[in-house]
This record gives sequence, structure tokens and C-alpha cells, in this order.
Amino acid sequence: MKKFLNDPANFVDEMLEGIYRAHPQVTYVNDDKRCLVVAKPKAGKVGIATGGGSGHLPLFLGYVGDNMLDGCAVGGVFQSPSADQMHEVTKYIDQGAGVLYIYGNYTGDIINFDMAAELADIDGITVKQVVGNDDIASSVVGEEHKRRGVAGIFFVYKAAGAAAANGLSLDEVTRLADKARANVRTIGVALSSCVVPEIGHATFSVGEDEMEIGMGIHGEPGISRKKLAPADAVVDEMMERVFAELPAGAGDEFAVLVNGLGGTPKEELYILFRRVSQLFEAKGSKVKYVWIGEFATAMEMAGASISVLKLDAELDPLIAVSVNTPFFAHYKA
Amino acid sequence: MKKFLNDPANFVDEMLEGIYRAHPQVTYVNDDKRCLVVAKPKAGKVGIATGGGSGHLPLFLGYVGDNMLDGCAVGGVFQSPSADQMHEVTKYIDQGAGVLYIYGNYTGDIINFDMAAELADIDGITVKQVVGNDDIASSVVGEEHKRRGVAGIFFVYKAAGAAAANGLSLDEVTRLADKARANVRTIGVALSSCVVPEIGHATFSVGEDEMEIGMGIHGEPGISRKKLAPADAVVDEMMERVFAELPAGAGDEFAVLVNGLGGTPKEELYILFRRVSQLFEAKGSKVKYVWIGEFATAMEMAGASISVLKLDAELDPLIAVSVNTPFFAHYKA
Amino acid sequence: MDAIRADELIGLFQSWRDMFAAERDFLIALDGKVGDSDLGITMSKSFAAAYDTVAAEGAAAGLTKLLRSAGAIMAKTAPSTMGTLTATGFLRGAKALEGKDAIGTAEAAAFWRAYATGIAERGKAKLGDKTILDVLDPVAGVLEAQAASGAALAPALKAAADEAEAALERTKAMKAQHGKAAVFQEQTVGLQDAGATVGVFLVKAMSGYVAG
Amino acid sequence: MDAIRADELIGLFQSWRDMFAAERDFLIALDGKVGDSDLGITMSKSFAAAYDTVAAEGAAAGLTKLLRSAGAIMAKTAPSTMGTLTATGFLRGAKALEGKDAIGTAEAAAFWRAYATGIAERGKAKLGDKTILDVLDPVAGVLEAQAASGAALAPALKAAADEAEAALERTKAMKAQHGKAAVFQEQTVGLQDAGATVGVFLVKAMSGYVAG
Ligand SMILES: Nc1ncnc2c1ncn2[C@@H]1O[C@H](COP(=O)(O)OP(=O)(O)O)[C@@H](O)[C@H]1O
Ligand SMILES: Nc1ncnc2c1ncn2[C@@H]1O[C@H](COP(=O)(O)OP(=O)(O)O)[C@@H](O)[C@H]1O
Ligand SMILES: [Mg+2]
Ligand SMILES: [Mg+2]
Ligand SMILES: [Mg+2]
Ligand SMILES: [Mg+2]
Repeated sequence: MKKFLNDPANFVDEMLEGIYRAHPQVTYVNDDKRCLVVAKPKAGKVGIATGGGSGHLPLFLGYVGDNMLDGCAVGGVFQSPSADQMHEVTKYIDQGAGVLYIYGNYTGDIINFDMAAELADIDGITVKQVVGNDDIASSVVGEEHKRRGVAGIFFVYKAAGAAAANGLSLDEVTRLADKARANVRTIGVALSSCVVPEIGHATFSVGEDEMEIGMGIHGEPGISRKKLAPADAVVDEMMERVFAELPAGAGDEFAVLVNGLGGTPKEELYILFRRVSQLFEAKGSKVKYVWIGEFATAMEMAGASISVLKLDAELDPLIAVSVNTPFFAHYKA
Repeated sequence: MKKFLNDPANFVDEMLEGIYRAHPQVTYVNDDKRCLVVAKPKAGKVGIATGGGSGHLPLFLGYVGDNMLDGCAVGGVFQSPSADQMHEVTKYIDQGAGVLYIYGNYTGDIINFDMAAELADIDGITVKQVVGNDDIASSVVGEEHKRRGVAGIFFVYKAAGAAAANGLSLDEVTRLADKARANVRTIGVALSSCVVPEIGHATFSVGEDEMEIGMGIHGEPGISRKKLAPADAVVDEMMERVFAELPAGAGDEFAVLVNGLGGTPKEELYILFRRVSQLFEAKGSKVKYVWIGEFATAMEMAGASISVLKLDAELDPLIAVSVNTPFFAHYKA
Repeated sequence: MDAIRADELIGLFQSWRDMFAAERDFLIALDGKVGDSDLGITMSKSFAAAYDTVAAEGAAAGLTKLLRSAGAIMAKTAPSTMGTLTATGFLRGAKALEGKDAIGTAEAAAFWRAYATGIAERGKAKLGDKTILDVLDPVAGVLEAQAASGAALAPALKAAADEAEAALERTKAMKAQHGKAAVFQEQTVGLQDAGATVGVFLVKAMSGYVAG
Repeated sequence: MDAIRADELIGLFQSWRDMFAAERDFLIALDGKVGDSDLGITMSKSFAAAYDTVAAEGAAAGLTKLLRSAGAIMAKTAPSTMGTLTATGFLRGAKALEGKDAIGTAEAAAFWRAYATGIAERGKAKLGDKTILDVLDPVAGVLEAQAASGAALAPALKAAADEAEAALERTKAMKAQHGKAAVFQEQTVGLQDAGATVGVFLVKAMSGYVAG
């Protein structure tokens, strides 16, 4: 294991200490660094909370900030935070307008967020939930509820954050977040494993000349492991699956996220995007918004994912809203 | 080599095609994708150009944009662009107020920028040069002119870009850029090698439990190779060298850049920053600005660098200026 | 030992802690086959925290308070699937034993029944879904039968532990429907479920502790 | 061959191209010792481009125009240190031969003298700094002596090539002062300089080509 760390047991908390020292826009509640919240919540606004395991920066906590999220319960590496922590975050960010939970479809997270919602209910806080399930490699059409949530949750955060910033009600924010969720699809490809600090070695392996299409961000198995192909061929195979579920016709508009899983240089992400853009162009569709970089990682895993959001008249202006968080700034041109 | 690419010979140009497809704020001149410029130059402003090898994204071209740079000559992986390309960029971004070149202290780049400046002179364009030499591991005090330029050039860009945006003259922009250059120090540590696409295998190696303090972003040797120490001890050793050249006393103010070399997760960068922050705190100094992430990489190299800029009344407001480029946005709070 | 009182409960948590510390790497490897390799870490951590908590509170706190405290600290310490489910189990088990100050055979049956039901509700898993439930439900059934026939705690738990091992063996034939293993579908057939293995460890360590 | 005319110059560039293609991996490895491993790539690329350019222009363009075109395309193709320096060398060499249509011994001496001087000016290196200059300067010296003594081109180039090899050997004792190797300081002692090796290859291939 070649990592910059002290005691692996303190990996997450020392990382969080670094984050609080760097970014005074965020702070924590209940004397627990893992209960991260905005320093200045906006009065009357619907609160949006997320949460999940560490090791995915900037996911999840990196999106807490202006016009995005209000709080995040932070788990250990690849582990859910506790219901208790989610509950503490919920109490702080509730401004009387209720709280929306947006998180990924993993058993541990669901179990804990469900428990937290029960606890919040006892406090009289209305909680709604939208569970990201954008990874098309993780289950077939018709069984979408079994799909994992991966990088596409970025678009759900962005839509929901903008809706809440616009002063919409919890029901409306939830509806729009759920619409974004239903309109986004992601497919990933991994070239290497990653090392969980407390484990200390790679938890799985990918052969020297292999890639695995559809591998999850904790190393969950994908749909095919084969010889690494040229970038264009890899994108073609991935996008064929995306287009099968989100048809792209002449005049259709999309937002695209090309996400590095941690160990892949940005240069390569742009080579992937080049091909993605060509494919949309060939269909007469427009990529109206694009982000390329690291948005949801798996430590030092080499690989990438492509998330596609189909835009409509409601989602488009929400995606366009400027955002400013410690890990992500989007300036509307 | 596990990379997303097609023909390695097209690595840089396909990456650039992806960049132009993603970011209409930048374009190119002379029908050469490697001559990258802002799409809308500001009339009358001093032009700022940079250039250098590829493989370092977001360096160099990523800082072309609002309130930073105006153009960038893009070389092959780890190779200087040509004098010809620099000259083309120079001609386009000159708005009558002259052009400042800011680049790193590498023989290939110097030789080519010198030749480009000669060519621009023939055209009647005034060119000044500031050559980044922030890497304290690459030569001793007293021999600073031999030092390599690494991530600290970010601060030189930011100061110069803000000065030019404020409408200052070429002489003033050059003076302030040079002041930033003289006030920044960087020290890096590498944990692994990287792979140049056209070479196809790691060009050097770092042992499984080793680190190399001071390694350059092309794998140039550092000042000590030893067993990987705990993060705090690594930072202590690095910062001792920085503080020896940039003393930090009570009340002094600094800007800090914690930069990942490519393969190191953000989590670890924050663990490093935690310690950096503690060290400044212990000296009664203030870290007024901080950026943490990937700013100058070496493909997939695992490792990090720490750049420190000593602020003064002139540099502080320049560093504070908002910036918006395809690869870097800084919102003034 | 014919019953587990507050004092012995603390000792039982010590046994559980030691057992999960010893099985840490085994569980990491087992969870690594069709999961994320965290199970050994979460179980050893949460039982270490549980033991520290009950030891600090001391026997004077009483049997059910200790069980509740253990559940609460486990939920905080290891909020993974198995961490939260086992925590839920201890909280529900504590509720089922409200007013009791010793665990005999009947109480053991009530405890494990509540434990299993709590897990089923929280995790929304059914029998046969290849989870810890497929061990704990038959364990509760055996204990209920043992209680009905008036068996003492030690032989009752021995019978329960034997049944747990048999039930774990039966999970091999099942196909995972929940959690990280679910995506492996057919590939999980032939493998013993990691969570079910935790169930066996829990019951066997309890049986061993009572046997002395 | 007693002189190199435009026609033969195209053939010489073909020899250079083939030689650098063959030595590509050797130069990568050599530059990798105290550099960045790009030398094999840049040299093979730039001489391939140079050959394509002079072959396309054809002998009718004339000797010095071909040398200029080669230098210009090399500067565009491979702007690494050695790429730009060799390009500068060809441009200066072309200038030195202005008005000539054949390279005999005297012209070869003038060409390599201009080549070496151009490199020294552009790179600001001195003799003994462990660069290509430490080969090309003595090569120019030998050719000047050969020209003065009226030697034919083939033996003159043979003497120059021998001196190049000896000069390369002498670079081993020097300490690198420029470029990426400079940081290695003492560690460069004992190693032959990569750029000086390119110098030897250039002169040896020219000598071999003229010898037939
Ligand atoms: N919904 C569920 N209900 C009951 N048990 C479950 C459920 N999902 C998973 N499990 C059990 O949890 C075990 C894995 O636990 P753990 O490693 O903690 O999960 P994770 O790492 O995914 O959070 C499985 O072997 C299975 O026995
Ligand atoms: N300033 C200089 N002047 C002359 N030759 C130089 C100079 N710097 C480096 N060289 C030569 O260049 C060689 C390295 O060339 P190259 O690999 O192209 O450099 P880089 O990869 O650093 O651009 C060295 O071996 C040396 O002979
Ligand atoms: Mg990374
Ligand atoms: Mg990276
Ligand atoms: Mg697990
Ligand atoms: Mg080189």
C-alpha cells in the first residue's frame, strides 16, 4: 500500500480535519466530524442531505455548498455512515421546509437512511428520499430498482440543489430530483483495483491487459471482462448500452459527465469525451453541458465512467444554475 | 500500459480534440490544434502565453481563460512545443500591449521560447519572459536559476492574469509575475512512476515501500529516496525545506497549493494539508488561500507537491481575483 | 452456566470480541469473494466497542440495558449492512427481554426470535434470500423447541449451534438476493453466505461460553 | 562518392532516417538513464519528417534549400532540446553553404562548423559541458584540418567519424551541466552523453553513406 496516511484507522477523520481546515464554508455538528454541514444554512430552504462511504472524493461531501447540498453524513472508507449521524445532519439542516435525502442504492446506506428517516419523523421533520440507481451495468432493464448508484448522482444533486435554491417546496424538489434520477444513465469501465487503507492491499485484480466494463466503484463485478480495446471502441461499446436506454435523436439535448475513477489522467478522459461527442454528433443530438474530471472516484482505481442526462424544459435550467462548493465550482457563462 | 487511447501517436491531438469539443471558450490558430488560445481575446490587454509538454493536465493549457492566460503552445507528452507554435499563439493574443511568456525552467522550453521571442520581435511584438523555477529540490540556494518549474507556476499565472485583467502594462504585469515567481517555493514527493504513451512502460521505478522526495514531474531525480514514512513525517520533512527559504513568522500570510501528481486520491491530499495547516498554525502564520487537488500532474504518477506563496500587499489582491477557465474556477466568496 | 446474567453477559461480549478479532482476516477474505471485504473489519470493530461499552457500564446497569447499550454503540461504530443489522438485533433482543435479569433457554429463544425478526424487518429480506436470516431463523426455531421441551441452556444452545452450522451449509445452495453479493447472481451458488457465517459465529460463541 | 549533391543529400537523409529508426530503442534507453527517455522518439520522428520533406521537394530545389527545409520541418516536428538544436544546426549549416551545390571536404568542414556554432549559441553550452557540442566541435576541427591537407571527402569523413567516437568516449569523464541530465551531477560521470551520441550517429552515418 503506497498512501499518504498516518494510522489507517484515522484515515477518514484526518482527511476531514484537512477539509475543515481548508474550507470554512463547511463545518460539522454534534461534535462529530463525520456530520458535515454548510456553515450558513439558508433560512426557509428545503434541506438536502446525502451520505455514503468515504474513498469517493469529491463524492459525497464535496457537493455540500451554494446551490447544491446542505449536509452529508460521512462513512468510513466504502462504508455507510450511521443512522445516528444522518439524523444529526438532518436536524441541523432542516429549516422547517423538510429534508430530502439523495444517496446511492446500496443496502447499507438504505438501511441506515431508513432508520434516520424514522428518527427524524419522531422529531417532526418531514423527510423524502431519492435513491440514485444510474449504473446500467448493475442490473437489467425492468429491474432498475436493483441498480447501484454511481457518478450520475451528480446530476440529481445539481437538479435538486437548484430547485431548492429556487425556493421550491419539498414535494417539488423531490419530484425534480426524481426526474433527474430517472433520466440519467451511467456506465463505467475499470482498468485496475484500489486499496482500502485498513485492508492495505488491492481487494481484487484486473489483469495487466484487461478492462472490466461495468465494474462498480467498490470493485463490484461488471458485465464483461476482456482485453483492453482502443479508446474509441471502449466508448462505442459503453455508449451503445446508454443509447439503448436513453435514445438520442435529432435535436435532443443532453448533459454529459466523463468521470475519472481516480487513477486515470485527465488527458485520457478527454480522449474518451472526444468519441462520446462524435457519437452524439452523428445522431444529430447536442451535448449542451459537459463536465470532465473526477466527480465520483474509487480511491486510486484506474478507469472512467460516462453519465448521460437527457434534458428537458424543466431539467435544463436547473442544470444551468451556477454552483460553488469547496470541491466543485460551476460558473454560468 | 493501461490507458484509454487509440494510436499513441495521436494521444495529444485526440485529447485536444476532446478539449475543443468540450470547451468552446478556447479555440486554436494556424489550423494547428496545438496552438490553443482564448476564443475571445480582450482588446488592449497584455497577452499572457504559456506552453510546455503534455501529460500535466490541467497544466499548461487548463489555465487559459478569464482572468488567467490567453494562449498556450501545447507540446507532445513531456516535450516542448515548437518555437513556431509559440510564435503563432503570440501573434494571435497580442492586442498591441505586448505579450508575457510564463513557462517552466526546462532547456527545451527555453530554447524554443527564446526562438519564438526572436520571431515575435521581428513582427514588432514586445515579448517579456518569466521562467518558473519553484522546485527547491532541484538545486540549492544560490543556484535558483537552475531550479525546475513545477506546480508553483499556478500562482505566477494567477498573479499575472489578475494584473493583466486589471489593465496594467506589460512591464507591470511582468514585474508582478516575477514577484510571485520569486515568492513561491514547491517541494514534491513521488510514490510511483508514470507511463508515456509512446514509450508504453514506466520510465523509472520507485520501490514498493519507497518514496522519493523532490522527484520532478517528468521523473527527474529528487534529493532523497527512502522508506515511505507516515504522512505527517513526510510533510514535516518537506515543509522544513520550504520554511528554510520562506520563513513563516507570526502574522505572516500565505497561499498554499497541495497538488496531486495524478494517481493520488484527494483524500490523501487533505491528510497532507491537515499537517501543513498545523505547521503554519504553530508558527502563528495564516494560510489565507488554499487550493487542494490536481493542478500540475505527471500522468498517473502517485505523489504530491506542496507549493507555498508568501503574500504581501501587492500579491494578495491579485491571488484573490476570481478566475474561470475550462479546468479551474475560483469564485471569490 | 445455567443462565446468562448481567455479569456473564459482559463475559459473553468479551468472547464475541475475541472471536471476531480472531476471525477478522477470515471474514475479510470471505466477504471479498462476492462482497467488499469489510465484514471482518466491521465485526471486529463493533464487538470491540460493544465489549468496551458493556464493561464500562458494568453489571449494575442490568441485562437489558447492557444489550441496548451494545446495540446502540454497534450502530454507531459499524454502520455497514451487517453492523446495522446486528445492532438492530441487539436492540430488538433487549426489548424482548424487558424485565428479565437472566437468559435461560426460554429467554434465549425469545432473544434470537426478536433478533431475527428485527433483521428481517430492517433488511426486507425473506428466508432463502441467502442472508444471516437463513441461520438465525432456524436457530430461533430450535431454541423455541428446546424451551418447549424444558432443555437446559447449555444443551439448548449446543443444539442451536449445530443447527446454525447446518443452516449455513444450506445457504450454499441459495442465490444471493441482497447487498453487494446480489449482483454476482449464479456465482454465489456454492459459496456460504458471509452474513450467515457471522450468525453461526455468534451462536457458536454463545454456546461455547455457556458450556464454559 | 567524392561530393554530396542535392540528389545524394536526399539519400543521406534516408540513411539518417533509417539509422535513427534502428537506434530508436537504444536512444530511449540511453536518454532514460539521466533524462526523460524521449530522445529515440524525437530523433526518429524528426529525421523521418526531414526525409519525407526533402524527398517531396526533390533534388531540383537545390542543396541549401533542402537543408533549410529539413531544418524547418525538424523544428516543427520535434521541438525537444535535441530536436531544436539539430534543427538549428541544419538551418545554420544551410546558411554556411549558401551558393554551393555540392559538399566536398571544405564544405563539410564549413557545414559542421556552422552546425556546432549554431548549437552553441542557441543552447548557451560551452565545450566540456557534456553535450553534443563536445562531439561536433572536434568533428568540425578534424574536417577543417582534412580540408587544409586536401583530403577527399570519404577519408575526411572517416577521420571525422573516428574522432567523433573518441570525443564521445571523452564525454564519459564530463559532468552534465545542461538539460535534464544536469540534476544528476556526479552520477553522469562515467556515462556517455545522449546528445553526443546523436552527434556520433550523424557523422558516422554520413561517413558510411559517402563510403557507399
Ligand atoms: N437486506 C438484507 N437483509 C438481511 N441481510 C442482508 C441484507 N443484505 C445483506 N445482508 C447480509 O449482509 C451480509 C454482508 O454484510 P456486510 O459485509 O456488512 O455488507 P456491506 O459490506 O455490503 O455493507 C451478507 O452476507 C448478507 O448475509
Ligand atoms: N543547453 C544545451 N546546449 C547544447 N546541448 C544540450 C543542452 N542541453 C542539453 N543538451 C543536449 O541534449 C541532450 C538531451 O536531448 P533531449 O533528450 O532532446 O533533451 P530533453 O528531453 O531534455 O528536451 C543532452 O544529452 C545534451 O547533449
Ligand atoms: Mg486521481
Ligand atoms: Mg488523477
Ligand atoms: Mg461487506
Ligand atoms: Mg530527453
